[in-house]
Amino acid sequence: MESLNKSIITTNLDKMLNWARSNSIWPLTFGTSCCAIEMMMATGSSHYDLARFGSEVVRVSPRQADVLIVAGTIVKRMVKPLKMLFNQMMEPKYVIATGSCTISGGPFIYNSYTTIRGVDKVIPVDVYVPGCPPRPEALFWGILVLQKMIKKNSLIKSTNNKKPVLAALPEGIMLEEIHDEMKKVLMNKKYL
Amino acid sequence: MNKMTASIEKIYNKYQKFIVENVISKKELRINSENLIDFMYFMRNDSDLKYDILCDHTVVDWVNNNSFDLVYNLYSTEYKNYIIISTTIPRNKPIINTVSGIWRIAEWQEREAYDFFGVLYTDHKDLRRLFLEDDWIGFPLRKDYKDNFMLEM
Amino acid sequence: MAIHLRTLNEVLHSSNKKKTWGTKEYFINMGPQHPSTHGVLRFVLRLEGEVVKEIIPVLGYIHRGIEKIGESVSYRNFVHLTDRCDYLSSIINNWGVSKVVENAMQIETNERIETIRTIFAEIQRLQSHTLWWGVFAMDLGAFTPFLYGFRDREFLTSIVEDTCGSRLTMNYIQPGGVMYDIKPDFSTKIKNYIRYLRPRIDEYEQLVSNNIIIQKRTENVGILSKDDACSYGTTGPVLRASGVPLDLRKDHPYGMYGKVDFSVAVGSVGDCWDRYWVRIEEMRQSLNIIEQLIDNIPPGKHMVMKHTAKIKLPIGYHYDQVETARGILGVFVASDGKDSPYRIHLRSPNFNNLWSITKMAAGLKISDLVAIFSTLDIVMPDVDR
Amino acid sequence: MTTYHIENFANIINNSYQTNIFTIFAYVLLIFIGILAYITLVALTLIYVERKVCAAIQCRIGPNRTGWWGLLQPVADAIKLVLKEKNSPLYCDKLLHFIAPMFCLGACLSSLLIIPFSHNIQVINLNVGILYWSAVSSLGILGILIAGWSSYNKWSLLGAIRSASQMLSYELSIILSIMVIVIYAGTLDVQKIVLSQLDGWWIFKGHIVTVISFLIFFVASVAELNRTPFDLPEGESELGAGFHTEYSGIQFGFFFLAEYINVFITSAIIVTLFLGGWLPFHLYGMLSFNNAMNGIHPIIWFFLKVSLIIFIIVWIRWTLPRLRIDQLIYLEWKFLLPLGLVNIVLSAISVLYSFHF
Repeated sequence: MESLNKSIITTNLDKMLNWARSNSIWPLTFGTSCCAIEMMMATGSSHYDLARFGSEVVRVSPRQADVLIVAGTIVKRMVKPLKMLFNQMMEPKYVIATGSCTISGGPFIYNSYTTIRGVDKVIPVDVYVPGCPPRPEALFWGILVLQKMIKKNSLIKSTNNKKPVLAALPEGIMLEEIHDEMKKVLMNKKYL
Repeated sequence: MNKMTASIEKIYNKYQKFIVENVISKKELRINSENLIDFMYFMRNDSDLKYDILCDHTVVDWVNNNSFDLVYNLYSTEYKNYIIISTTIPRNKPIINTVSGIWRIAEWQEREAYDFFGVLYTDHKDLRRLFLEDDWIGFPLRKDYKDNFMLEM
Repeated sequence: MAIHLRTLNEVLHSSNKKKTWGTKEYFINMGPQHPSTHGVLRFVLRLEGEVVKEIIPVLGYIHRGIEKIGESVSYRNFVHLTDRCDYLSSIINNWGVSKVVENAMQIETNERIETIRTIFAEIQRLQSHTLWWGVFAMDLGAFTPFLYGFRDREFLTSIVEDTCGSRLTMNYIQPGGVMYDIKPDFSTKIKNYIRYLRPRIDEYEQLVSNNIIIQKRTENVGILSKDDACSYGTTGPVLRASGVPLDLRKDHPYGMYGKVDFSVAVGSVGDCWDRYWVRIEEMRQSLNIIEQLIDNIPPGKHMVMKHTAKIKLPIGYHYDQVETARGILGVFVASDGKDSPYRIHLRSPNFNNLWSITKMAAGLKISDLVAIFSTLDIVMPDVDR
Repeated sequence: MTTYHIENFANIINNSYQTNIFTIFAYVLLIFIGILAYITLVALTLIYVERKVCAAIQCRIGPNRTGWWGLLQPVADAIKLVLKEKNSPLYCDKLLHFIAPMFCLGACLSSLLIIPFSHNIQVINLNVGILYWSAVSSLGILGILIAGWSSYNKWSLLGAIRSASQMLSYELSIILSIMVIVIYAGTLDVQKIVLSQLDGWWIFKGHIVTVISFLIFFVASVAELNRTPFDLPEGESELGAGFHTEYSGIQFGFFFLAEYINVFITSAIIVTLFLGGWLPFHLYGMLSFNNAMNGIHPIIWFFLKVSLIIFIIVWIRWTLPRLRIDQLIYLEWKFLLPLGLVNIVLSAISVLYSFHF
């Protein structure tokens, strides 16, 4: 089986299947608190259109969804439904944790008797998108990173060592693209 | 008694003799817990009081003098003023009569008070936990609530 | 004088009456993850065929214990938590907490702060209503208004982001003033936006209000009579739609609301259509208010207190109310003189508006339940706190 | 007036070769491959068209990252759906759960046979074409019912019962409006119906009667396709994903495919019945204009008209909200059905006294 992986047929087949799988990721609507609004902005608004990247069909039932975008704080009572939802999703499935509440509990870490400090204690997470709430562009960056991850690992030899990637905004690059005013603000120091 | 507003004056003259304990500030009134229910009945149905919205019902846990403070906040849409009614009940025997017969919203505000503080309401239609699981041990918002899940600052 | 504690299973078994003939009733779980429950609210519906016999809302799926956290956090930090409660009227929530602190400690804010606060409160109301209009139409099946609502909201969000620095959780109004001063081009941007949004609202009316299907699905559906609305403790657009003209901005004017003339939209029947119409009317009133204030923002300092000044409220109970996009937000503080409140309680408008659905939607169909629930405009983290 | 010589595959093969088993087997194989290729082509283009039109209505861009202008987006969706894990819930009825998508797809595939693309491009020309179509297209209800019942999920059962009641009742008004055209054309054979519109399309020739039956047919077919404003079975905001909640992977793909092929077939039937199938667009008395129109091959005419109807159906989907279940049934039984019956009586009278020109 080892020699088969390197041959031209499987690598090209891998490339084609990965291309198909990465270009049509269908998200599952799962928003609990404020990050849900930013997720709705990203998937369902004309300014930031997630349909360009092929994930226009926002499915409601976990059976047809590929990626579970966890947006919002997860509390003790929500653990059982979240686990059930994750198990109901069909392989191959991915999880994007958006927002600092999902990554680490956010502003509710201290003195809270219910918030779960980070969703990776409940379900395995593939991509973390920091921010409170993260901008829709940050969510796109998370999805693009997920697409690169899908393209990287090969289908035939299924690698299940999914290393979670921190999708923080790299310094300087995205700022220019997001808004020109942002650049203007950086230029003249008067407002800072 | 500092400067009393018109509505408190009306209450004070009409029902002072057998209900009102004392008047704390121009917006606040303290009554004893036995005759809470008929005082609230008067507040709602009296012609020139007409407090028809129970805006808010909270509980304050005074640990050091071992008592719960029940705070009712009423608003009258006709005379457009609100008033705070508070009463105290002992911490070891937190039982009081429900007001859900007068205002329907009280049913769920009292369920929240039971869920967080363990205050029991007599002849309440559906007294059970509101936010937490049914098998949750302890009442979280009490000052002496210990939970190793909570990280201290 | 009987105290009878019950659990959810008891409630479900007790209401499952044995029926020999006819269709057997069954329970269905409109569970925590459902597109039309605006967050994580779980309805246990007792259905007979398509007709909803009884609704049992189950909460707690986003209960983070904000009031417990509030007891160990200073007043200035608690403002951050109120953002995450009702994230669609976050600036007005901040104003609620700041108002309690300022009244308790008799802090006098100048004219400039009050106008900026009123303008941003009205902007936040517009943001919340445009989003509500989109989600309302999507719940009734039309997907496109959802996109139009978000498009108009996006322009407003970028204007707010210029001054407050964040799109959704602003924590802009602090006790003693506002965090940053407004930019010089702020009023021109707002004026352009007002010219842009006014015809848009007429377009909304055309697309959704004049649509015969929407009218058929909302008229005389989920009627909340006047004394029912008061008895169920509903406030804001839900109460005004039932005919009770209670609006804190008019009855107890705070900020610049006393010096601005605007009308309060009051419905008559109290059905879904009135609640829809009241909010559309409120959008237009918000535009009037902003228009009257935007031209004469007086000069002055934007922050009266130093950021490092310690805030200690005098001992006793303090309570103050603010009119958010969904109703009255009351902040009740029991203070024992320390710098963090002994007990802080948020009278959340969504929590009190939610329970009237158990009365309104009993006996109607599932589609009516969805329509009524989206006219109540509930934001779940504000219910669970 | 150009006369078209009626000829189609079935006749060519029957009279030229003697019918031994191999030619018939080859012919069936050829048709099978032809239909499959045709289906994937039509469904994928329809998925792409729907997404782009929806994006245009909602002033956004729509898929444009995969392939040029997003053309390969449906291909990527299809491949991904094939790769997905097949789901069979624990307590579900395994066989029925597996068969349900086949029913839906089978129903619309078999109704492709009688669609007259042009005078000689038609799989088989039954002389009871329209009757066959209305019989076969009601098989789709069976597929949805089995899907809803067998996936052991209260939500999908609710969706399935809703769709069954909706499609059954709208079947009536479809048949009533077909009968109006059959009374006018005097035949059930699809080719002859098209040819009867040589001197004028039915929608113009039959005055008010056929216009009413066109509207009834259009409304009823939108309801038959479960599309807004009648998409109650899988109303996202009420029932979640309706009857295909428990389906994933290529089984969900079959439902997706069946929906879009049904859209194509119903618009094809609308075109053949009311808008003169593959006949070119003629204006009365302008000979030079008519001759110019004949230059374009009939199949192009057919696809132009079909795409017009499809655009209207997609346009309706993204503008109108959803009806409630009792309003839906009220609309059919209390309004469309009586209107259809009256319409038939009017058409009979107008044929008797030949009001139509």
